[in-house]
Amino acid sequence: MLALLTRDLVLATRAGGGFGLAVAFFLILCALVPFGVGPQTAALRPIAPGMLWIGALLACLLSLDRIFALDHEDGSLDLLATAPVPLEGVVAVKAIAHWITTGLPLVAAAPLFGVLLHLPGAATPWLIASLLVGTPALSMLGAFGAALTVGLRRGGLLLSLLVLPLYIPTLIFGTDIVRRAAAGGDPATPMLFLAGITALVVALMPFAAAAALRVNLR
Amino acid sequence: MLALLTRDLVLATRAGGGFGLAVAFFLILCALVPFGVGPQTAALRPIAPGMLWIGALLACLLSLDRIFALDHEDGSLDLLATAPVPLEGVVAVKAIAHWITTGLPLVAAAPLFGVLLHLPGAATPWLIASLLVGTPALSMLGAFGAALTVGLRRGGLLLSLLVLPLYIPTLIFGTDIVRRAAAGGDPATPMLFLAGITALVVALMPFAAAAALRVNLR
Amino acid sequence: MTLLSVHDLAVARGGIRAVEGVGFSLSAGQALILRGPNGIGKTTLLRTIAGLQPPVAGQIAMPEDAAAYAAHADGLKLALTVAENLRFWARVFGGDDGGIGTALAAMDLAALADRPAGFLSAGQKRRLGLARLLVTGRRLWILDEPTVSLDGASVARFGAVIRAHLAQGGAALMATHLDLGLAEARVLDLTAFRAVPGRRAEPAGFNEAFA
Amino acid sequence: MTLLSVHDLAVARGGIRAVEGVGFSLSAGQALILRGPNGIGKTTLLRTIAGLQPPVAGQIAMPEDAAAYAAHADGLKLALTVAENLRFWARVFGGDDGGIGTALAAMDLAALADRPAGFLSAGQKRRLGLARLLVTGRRLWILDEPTVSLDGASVARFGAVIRAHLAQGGAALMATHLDLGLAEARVLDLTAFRAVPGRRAEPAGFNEAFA
Amino acid sequence: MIELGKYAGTVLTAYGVSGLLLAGIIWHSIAANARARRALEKQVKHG
Amino acid sequence: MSIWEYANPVKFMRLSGAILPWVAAAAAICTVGGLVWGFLTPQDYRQGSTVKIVFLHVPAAMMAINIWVMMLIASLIWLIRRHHVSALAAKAAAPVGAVMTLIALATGAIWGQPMWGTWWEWDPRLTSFLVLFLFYVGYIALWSAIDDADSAADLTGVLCLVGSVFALLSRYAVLFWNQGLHQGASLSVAPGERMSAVYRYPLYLSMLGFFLLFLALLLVRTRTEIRRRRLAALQAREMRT
Ligand code: HEM
Ligand SMILES: Nc1ncnc2c1ncn2[C@@H]1O[C@H](COP(=O)(O)OP(=O)(O)OP(=O)(O)O)[C@@H](O)[C@H]1O
Ligand SMILES: Nc1ncnc2c1ncn2[C@@H]1O[C@H](COP(=O)(O)OP(=O)(O)OP(=O)(O)O)[C@@H](O)[C@H]1O
Ligand SMILES: [Mg+2]
Ligand SMILES: [Mg+2]
Repeated sequence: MLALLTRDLVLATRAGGGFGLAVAFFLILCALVPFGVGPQTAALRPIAPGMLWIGALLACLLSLDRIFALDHEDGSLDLLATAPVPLEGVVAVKAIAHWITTGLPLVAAAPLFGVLLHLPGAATPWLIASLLVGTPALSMLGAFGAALTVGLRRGGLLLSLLVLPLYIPTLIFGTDIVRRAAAGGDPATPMLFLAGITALVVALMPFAAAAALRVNLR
Repeated sequence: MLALLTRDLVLATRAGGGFGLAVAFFLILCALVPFGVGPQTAALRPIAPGMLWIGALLACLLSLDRIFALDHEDGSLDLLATAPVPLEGVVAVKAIAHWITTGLPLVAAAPLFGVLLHLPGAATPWLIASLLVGTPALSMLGAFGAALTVGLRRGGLLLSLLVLPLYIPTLIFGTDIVRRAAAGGDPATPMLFLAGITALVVALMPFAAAAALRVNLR
Repeated sequence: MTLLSVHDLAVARGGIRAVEGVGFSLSAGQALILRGPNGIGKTTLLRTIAGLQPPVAGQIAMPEDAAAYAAHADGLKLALTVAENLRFWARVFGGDDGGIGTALAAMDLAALADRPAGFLSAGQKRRLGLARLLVTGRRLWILDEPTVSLDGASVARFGAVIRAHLAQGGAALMATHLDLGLAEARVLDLTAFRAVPGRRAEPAGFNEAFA
Repeated sequence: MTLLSVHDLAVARGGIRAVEGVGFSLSAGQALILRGPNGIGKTTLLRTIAGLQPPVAGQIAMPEDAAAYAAHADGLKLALTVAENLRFWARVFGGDDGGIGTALAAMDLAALADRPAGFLSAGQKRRLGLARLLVTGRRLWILDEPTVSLDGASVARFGAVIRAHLAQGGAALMATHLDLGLAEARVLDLTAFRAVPGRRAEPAGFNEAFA
Repeated sequence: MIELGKYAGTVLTAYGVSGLLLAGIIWHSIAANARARRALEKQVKHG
Repeated sequence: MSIWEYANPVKFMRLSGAILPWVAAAAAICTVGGLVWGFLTPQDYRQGSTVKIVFLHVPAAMMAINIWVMMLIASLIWLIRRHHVSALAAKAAAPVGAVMTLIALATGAIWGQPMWGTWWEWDPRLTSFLVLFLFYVGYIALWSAIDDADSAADLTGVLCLVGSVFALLSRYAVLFWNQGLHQGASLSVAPGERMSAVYRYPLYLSMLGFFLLFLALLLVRTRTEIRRRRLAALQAREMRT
């Protein structure tokens, strides 16, 4: 298991591995928003929480197909499925690796992007906290979607389509935390809900994803 | 050439071909925005033009890697490159097929999404016009990006990273058209610029894309 | 000691039975080669025995954690070096890193240990894929066309590795079209077991349930 | 009539010359088989002659629009039927749909014409890939390992197709490890042309420029 | 010490951040160069 | 002897090895000298001590653009004349350019806080710099994603060309989109609005320093790339035999 995690992380840092690409995508998206809605602070500030979360979500989404597709193509997944490790564990480890390579850098870079979109400074700690709590759920749900679509040629768009609705609760509570914090309110309640969702997803989704993977491997 | 176009369109409509997925993604994104920024008309109306254009752009982006990757994997691209058709023509046809399967449905569906985001009715014809004029440039630029990354394992995120900055001028003028129309202004000037960019891109990019493709095939 | 016994097995691909009524058993020190024309179901049979898909009917019995499977795709990461690739699989199979050197030497890869797998030629990649078997520590090898893209010298080397494995009490089940030079191996031709199409009491999938 | 003449050709893969000094010529009715160990550069040579990559040195002369290339990957669309796949390639090569029936019959695919290519077995897919050659109407066939994954009967059938092509004034250049049963074909072993590594005045790529 | 007025923090941060970035790229360049040279020497000696 | 002779890796290594210490020393002297001198300038009556940021901000901004132009030229040389060293020089320059862009952005942002009351403003000048940064990142990412050096050089060369066109296009689009807060070019030759000499001379020195610094880094990094290529070439040759 640990071997798998370290291998995935090493692969991510090797050439073409895609470490940091999610952050770059996030940056581009944040740069696009002002082009879309106009550069004025008054226009940007109210939508900043939503845009930051949508940006994180899309950056995460775009890298989902890496979770299993590469291992499926080169046969590693078949071999892992016949190796003495539970497939649920494999799924969980893959989701963790995805989170470390995309979610964690996003969390680290979020304050910067908050500045770009004129997020009030007081909301920044809450932005970080909400992403820290919420992005693991995004990775785990994404792993489930990736497991569903792993055999398909270019499942990318289909994968997005399947996973986006699953992301909605996380998105709602995540933005609500930041929005309340930006308005000077108390974000504790949505934070609780968000943590609950993440806990639920992390506890249950590995089993669903492993089941989907077994179907796709046979 | 025509044979290639019809084949690509037929493939798009067969199982897993991805026709309509872009529209579905666009729909989901438009549905996410109210969750992100709040459902009030006052919040949505000013950002509607930008969000619609950003949505179209992302929907287009997500399907870009289909342009060449499938044909590269199954060897069709090698065979096409040795067939009696110019590679520039192949690139152009591929971009046209991409536009018909993603850009055109988006144009058709845009009025509906305008309503979802409370775009003023007067701006809707301009939204359609701007998408009609602008999305061909998106497809052609995307074909260039896809040609650059075609040999890479999972170039998806890298492709987005390369292509998004190229989309910025189109996005700026596109949203400006809709924004001006929504504010009751005259969108003729940005429309002219947008048409100019599209003309430039469509005229020159096939050569750059074909050059990149040749490098990747050798 | 019996490492694998298969009884009245039927396997399906695309919802339709490919072969049925297959039965054989493999003891320590034995090798069995599956033969048959293209599309008969050799790959399907091997994947079923490896546990990647459920059998439609029949029994497969083998000791727990005995089998190692090697297919067309070698499961190599091109960005990792030869040694890193092997080390990963050794750890996944709970082995230590000690066996890696032996495995590399056995498949003549020692000189390439620090080279990224992406820089290997097709035959060298294949050799690395086969070296993986040695680090799994498993006794039953399930091999699908193991010598594809190997040249003559490498095929002979692989034959020697198989023989050593059998001598140490291992067993091997292989599907191949080519001659491996393993005179001691039994051969099972699957042509005789081709499934008769039609509706079944116990359908393999939609295609049989609605046939 | 000479369909292909190659003079003092050097080709490179991964920025390094693979073979150099290769020269031969093929007239109508002739076949040439390239041989050599794995990794010598057969595929690279064929791709260069097909025009997919530039030669490092030397000349390749052939009539315009004479060659058809067939590689490991068959360029099939799994969602299209057998006939649709062939029809597409016939149109790309400017032919009419009339030749499709002949091509299907020649490779024994007539019964499968309306089946999606995705439901074919590996050998059938390969046969379809070879049938494509017949609809291109090209006289010079450039074939890379054409009989991979074909069983014995199909190999014989393919031999017959090649012979018919030669008899009609065609020519064929093939790389293969296996015996195709084409006694009339000349054989060129590339081992003698293996490039000597080292820095060159006219480097093939970074790897030679900096060696 | 020279007088920076009420903008002392701003100026010092600007110089600090730029210094860090410059030091970073300089250090990276030199380290990578040394690594490449060592790797090449090792190859020439053993290879 | 033509300039192209130096594109030969061996000659380049010899020449660059000989001049590198001098360039590095000059870069250190000018950069440190310019910045220290700049730091000691008196406060501006309007901007207070924040004027001192200009000695970082303007040279970095200038180099950010110039390095991209240099990469464009090097890419063209590679694409047309196939001089391997110039492709490697373009690759070597990109991270330096990205850092320069980052310095311009960071110092600008820090400066913006007291001057405009905000860290970031979607001003056209600032925005085009962000776009330039994106192009640098994409260029670097493409280089590192492709295994084969020849393909990588060709493809990044094409990207650099297309990117240059679109960077220019974005600049005009952005100007159309938003009129900005940022000051115009006060170093322009037009008399009248010129920056006072107290600030101008240290600025010149600092600009020279940044340029020399870039040159030194470019030499070091190109030498690194050449060594890496040589190592890869030796390994590839060994592997083939
Ligand atoms: C992130 C933000 C910023 C960026 C990307 C940026 C970018 C640039 C660039 C590209 C130049 C070079 C212009 C040229 O040489 O023609 C420049 C010059 C300059 N910038 Fe900024 N800038 C930023 C913020 C600021 C701020 C906040 C101020 C001060 C209020 C400022 C003051 C100046 C000054 C005084 C010059 C020199 C103009 C001249 O003399 O040419 N900049 N900036
Ligand atoms: N995805 C699929 N859907 C439907 N049928 C399939 C699919 N894949 C394979 N088949 C069919 O299943 C049968 C068995 O295939 P299998 O791969 O097991 O054959 P094989 O004996 O391994 O052949 P080969 O010698 O080519 O390796 C074939 O007739 C094939 O047509
Ligand atoms: N992408 C690559 N990068 C570097 N070297 C490569 C690459 N692809 C192939 N090679 C090398 O190029 C050489 C020639 O390869 P080529 O595929 O032409 O060989 P071949 O004679 O066709 O072999 P086979 O019999 O396996 O088909 C091989 O030594 C191989 O290692
Ligand atoms: Mg098989
Ligand atoms: Mg070959």
